[in-house]
Amino acid sequence: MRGSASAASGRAADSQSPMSFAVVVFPGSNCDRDCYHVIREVLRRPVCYVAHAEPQIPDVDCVIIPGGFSYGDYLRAGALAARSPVMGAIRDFAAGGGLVLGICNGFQILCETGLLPGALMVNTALQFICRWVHMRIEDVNTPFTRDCKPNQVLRMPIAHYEGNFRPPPEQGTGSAEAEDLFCGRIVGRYCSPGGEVSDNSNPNGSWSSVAAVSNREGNVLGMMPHPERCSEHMLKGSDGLYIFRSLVQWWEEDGYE
Amino acid sequence: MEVSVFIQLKDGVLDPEGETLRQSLRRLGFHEVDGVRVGKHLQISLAEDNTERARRRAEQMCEDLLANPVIEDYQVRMKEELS
Amino acid sequence: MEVSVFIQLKDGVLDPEGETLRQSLRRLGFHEVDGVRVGKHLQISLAEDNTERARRRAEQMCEDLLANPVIEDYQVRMKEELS
Amino acid sequence: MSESGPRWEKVGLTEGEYGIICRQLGRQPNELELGLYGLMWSEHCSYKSSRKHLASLPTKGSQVLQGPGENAGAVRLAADEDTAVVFRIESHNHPSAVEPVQGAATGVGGILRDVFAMGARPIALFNSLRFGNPDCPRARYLFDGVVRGIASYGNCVGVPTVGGEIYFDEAYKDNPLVNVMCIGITTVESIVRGRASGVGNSVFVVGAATGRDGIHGASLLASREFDDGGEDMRPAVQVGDPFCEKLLIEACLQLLTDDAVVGINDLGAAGLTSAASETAARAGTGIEIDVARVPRREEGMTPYEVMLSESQERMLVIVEGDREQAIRDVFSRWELEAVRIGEVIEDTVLRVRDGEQVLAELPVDTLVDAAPAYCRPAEYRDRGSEEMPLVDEPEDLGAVLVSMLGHPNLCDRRSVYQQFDHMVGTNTVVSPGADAAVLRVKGSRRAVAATVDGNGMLCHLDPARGAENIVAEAYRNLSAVGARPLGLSNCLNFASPEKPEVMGSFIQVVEGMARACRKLDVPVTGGNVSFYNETGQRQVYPTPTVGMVGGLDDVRLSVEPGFSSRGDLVVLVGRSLGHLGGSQYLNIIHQEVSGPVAEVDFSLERAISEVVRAAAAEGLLSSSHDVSDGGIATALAECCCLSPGRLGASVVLAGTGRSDALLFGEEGGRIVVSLPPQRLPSLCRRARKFDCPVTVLGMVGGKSLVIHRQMGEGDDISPPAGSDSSQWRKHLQRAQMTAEKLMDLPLDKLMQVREDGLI
Ligand SMILES: Nc1ncnc2c1ncn2[C@@H]1O[C@H](COP(=O)(O)OP(=O)(O)O)[C@@H](O)[C@H]1O
Ligand SMILES: [Mg+2]
Repeated sequence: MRGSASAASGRAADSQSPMSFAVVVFPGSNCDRDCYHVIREVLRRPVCYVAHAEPQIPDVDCVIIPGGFSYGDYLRAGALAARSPVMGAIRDFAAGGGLVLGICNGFQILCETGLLPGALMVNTALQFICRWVHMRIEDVNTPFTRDCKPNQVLRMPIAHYEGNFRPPPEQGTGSAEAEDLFCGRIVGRYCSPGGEVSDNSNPNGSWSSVAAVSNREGNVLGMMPHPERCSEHMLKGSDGLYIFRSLVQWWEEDGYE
Repeated sequence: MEVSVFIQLKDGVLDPEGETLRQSLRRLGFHEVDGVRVGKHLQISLAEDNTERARRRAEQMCEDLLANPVIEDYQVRMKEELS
Repeated sequence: MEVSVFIQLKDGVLDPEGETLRQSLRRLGFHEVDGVRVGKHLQISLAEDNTERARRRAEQMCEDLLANPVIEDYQVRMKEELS
Repeated sequence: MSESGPRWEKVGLTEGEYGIICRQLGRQPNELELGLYGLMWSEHCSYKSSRKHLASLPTKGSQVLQGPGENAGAVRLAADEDTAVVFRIESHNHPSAVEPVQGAATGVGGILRDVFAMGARPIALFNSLRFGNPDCPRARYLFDGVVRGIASYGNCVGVPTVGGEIYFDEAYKDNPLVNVMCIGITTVESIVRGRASGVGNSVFVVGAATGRDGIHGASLLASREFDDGGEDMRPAVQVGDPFCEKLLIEACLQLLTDDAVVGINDLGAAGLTSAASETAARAGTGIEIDVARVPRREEGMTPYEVMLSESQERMLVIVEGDREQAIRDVFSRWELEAVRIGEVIEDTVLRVRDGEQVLAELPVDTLVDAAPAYCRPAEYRDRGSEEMPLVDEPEDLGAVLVSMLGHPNLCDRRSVYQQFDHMVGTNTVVSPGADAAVLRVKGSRRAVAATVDGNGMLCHLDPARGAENIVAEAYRNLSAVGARPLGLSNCLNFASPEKPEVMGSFIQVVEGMARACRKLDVPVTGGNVSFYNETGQRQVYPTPTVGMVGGLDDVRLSVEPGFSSRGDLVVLVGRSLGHLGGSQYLNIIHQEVSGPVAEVDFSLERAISEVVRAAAAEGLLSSSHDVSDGGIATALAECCCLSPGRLGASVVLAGTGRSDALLFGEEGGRIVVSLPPQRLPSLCRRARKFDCPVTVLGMVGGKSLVIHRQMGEGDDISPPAGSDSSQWRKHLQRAQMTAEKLMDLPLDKLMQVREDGLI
């Protein structure tokens, strides 16, 4: 995986400048400013916005696709944004090993683009849900989770109408083998505060309680919980920093190799 | 030319909205309801006179945008086919 | 018996989703798209053999629950009517 | 709107009003002109029944940056900072009764536009809702639809919905009330006014295209009785497009960083007509509009329809003549339309053209200011003499508390506010569930707090005192989180003003509100009146709602209602009197909406607020929660249920009289706080300074809520100065030993019934 993230690491190796970020802005994105704020004011790293219509992305180390209602989430959440010019550039960026983090609507967009497997359907309760949940980290070998301990439970908010994850149909039987077959990696699952995964702690009906998924290579992550909403103590929780700190650490240490 | 596009969840994909409607209908006394599947129906007006070309374009729209092949199937119907 | 129910916004009622889709389709190169209206298509399976009774029940469901008469119209079609 | 009959009736005017119009014009208005008058002189737009009375509300204060009259009011957050808080509350009752989802959604859209029209970025939304009893299917349908509508719009535009209130009562069965408030932030210098200044400047309409939405809609609907509604109103239903609104917000805020913009106004009720004539009136200019240039969504619209349309997501922008390209550039970046439809002119008229042809030309002041202000006949009921109903005191008061906590009027609102994104923007420091929401101001240590409160039942029993209680409650809710109240905006929901008893209660409500605002020093920066909330024989209660905003100097020192530490003392700041008149206890348990309404002790309200605010600012408090609906027993139960660590408490209440009154009495002037025992002396010092009673009630801990009542006179449990914590423990133990246990309720059960109340 490290090898495949070489585009980012290549850049890092020959410059001593700090890890840099871009936040994509689609018409209707609404967590763009929140992500920007965390990168700039909390992580204190350089960050810029990239507009949906840009055919290219600036020379950064990580691209964040923020939450919101891109194009009103009309047709399907993320469907229209997935077809905008900037996504072509992000696809290339990801193919070169660049780090891409999709949060909430960003996750939906990544699925619609095909950068992540599966689809996000409407919550089983047919309601928008905004509340704190717990997510168990299932895979610490990604740049997004390397600061976490195996099975660590993070407390984070969700806020979505379409977070009910479905794997591609051929893998959707729900059995253990099917999970093995799943062509991405399950990085986080909804769980109880104690870390137990069950239907009771699954807020939206997601297959296998999936809350966060990465591609096989691990450089593209989609997650429904919002780390940018819990990266400051004042906001009643700072577990989101595990995600952001993982990224920075990965880049500063492993990224140099 | 008017084209109707139907988009529905693939068989086997859980349909929370359909399931909720089924339950609500039964609760309202429609006990004969066995199942409900919810799909989309898009009516598209095209500046195109040729039926076949219109159909092909609409299919292309489905492939490119309107349907998500992971979970959905689509069908294109020309206006006249719908009685 | 399978019944299809179509629910669409009344004429003149703003359809933001349709309008956004129209613009997006044009941006994707489908310049011939003049307009899009988005509606729902429900497929209902009924434990009922009589076509007329099934139709009447489906209409009743639209009145009672499925359609919002303030802004929506509905149409009921029996399976065989749809080619 | 009847088809036959005199021409004025078709546009909802009276013969007398028609006469005034002819006199002022010196001629008869043509069809279009008459239509414009009908709109501008409707109750909804002209406030003709309420204007005279509203003048008595106090609007002055050193912090006030913008009082009533603009799109929204504004206050300065703190004397030494240039942050301006812009806010407004408005009703969308009638549209929500016709189509709850879209009615509520477009209500949210409208109030947002009012706020960003002032140049402020919207940072929070609130709502105040009233429905019939939720077990009635129609009421449930309206309730679910309204909640869905608020969620669908607010969530999509990315403005968090952080607070509100919901009550259910038969009085609202046919006429639900949907009031929404928006708060925005900007700097003092960046506030923009809705003014069409500068002759020759261009007038743009930006955003969505114009359709037939709302024709004969909001303004006329809300200006007459609402019974034959139904069928013919249907095409009038406005559908909201929150996606378009989001783009409009971003585009307008970006635009306003450019000084080419002279004025901006939303297109709300009465659409172009109202926006054009009001911006001109404020600037003392005129406006000429060419309806042919207005982008349309539908074919065959008449000029009248274009001028009347209430299509959503549109704004009127006035720009310096030579800077039009700048406007177009900004809007095209956001993929929105911006079309020049006219210009500012010297003659103080609204001139409507269709291409070359002039269709209407009316003096602006006759449209905006000249509608008659009525002093409608008013009948005052003498409510002071309202008798206390005779009810038996229930045997099991614990069971009473349980049923109250599970009642839709008092239960947990989580199932509602979980459907609202209340965190987007990452400013929400105190979330829904507390007495007031607190939002940080990025780039400052300060925070904004806000609450909405209303109470129709109290105003039904005694309009003036009811209104006083509402203002006091909002004031207290802000103080409870540690905030200093800065200003309020109100929304007055009433039945038909043509009925003398309705008019009487309206006048008394305004008087009560004015008195409370003076006594508590809270200026009114705006408001909204919604009349004709009645159908057939059923009228809504007189239901004023207030939205009050406040400031905190240090966001980290906000306080929340849930108990937080075992061993903390539970202290009552203020005094219990056991006043049951108009209480939820009588309503829920005894089905009585009756009794005299408690008098507000304004000096006590000020004192408890000062004490709690000062204590919060010093970091003394672990928790703080005001006593309101359901009395002190309910407040204590909420402190337990909202406790992050699920902590119970054991308390002793003292007082004479009936136990039910002691537990469930609803007089104001009380805040329950908790704090570590060693901080009690500091709190007491504060209290003495403001001459405010404080009483130690008990201690936080355990897994249940235990309430005792002190027998006879007993020990005096108000705290002696300088006593240390070990004394307190003994003192409390002694008090409990001699007291009678009224209830011992496991927390799990309380939380469960509270959660199930709305499901
Ligand atoms: N419709 C609503 N939307 C959002 N929050 C709500 C709504 N109704 C109630 N709440 C929240 O639930 C909590 C309890 O409401 P309420 O009992 O009315 O508070 P209070 O009595 O302190 O005024 C408050 O924090 C309030 O903001
Ligand atoms: Mg309160």
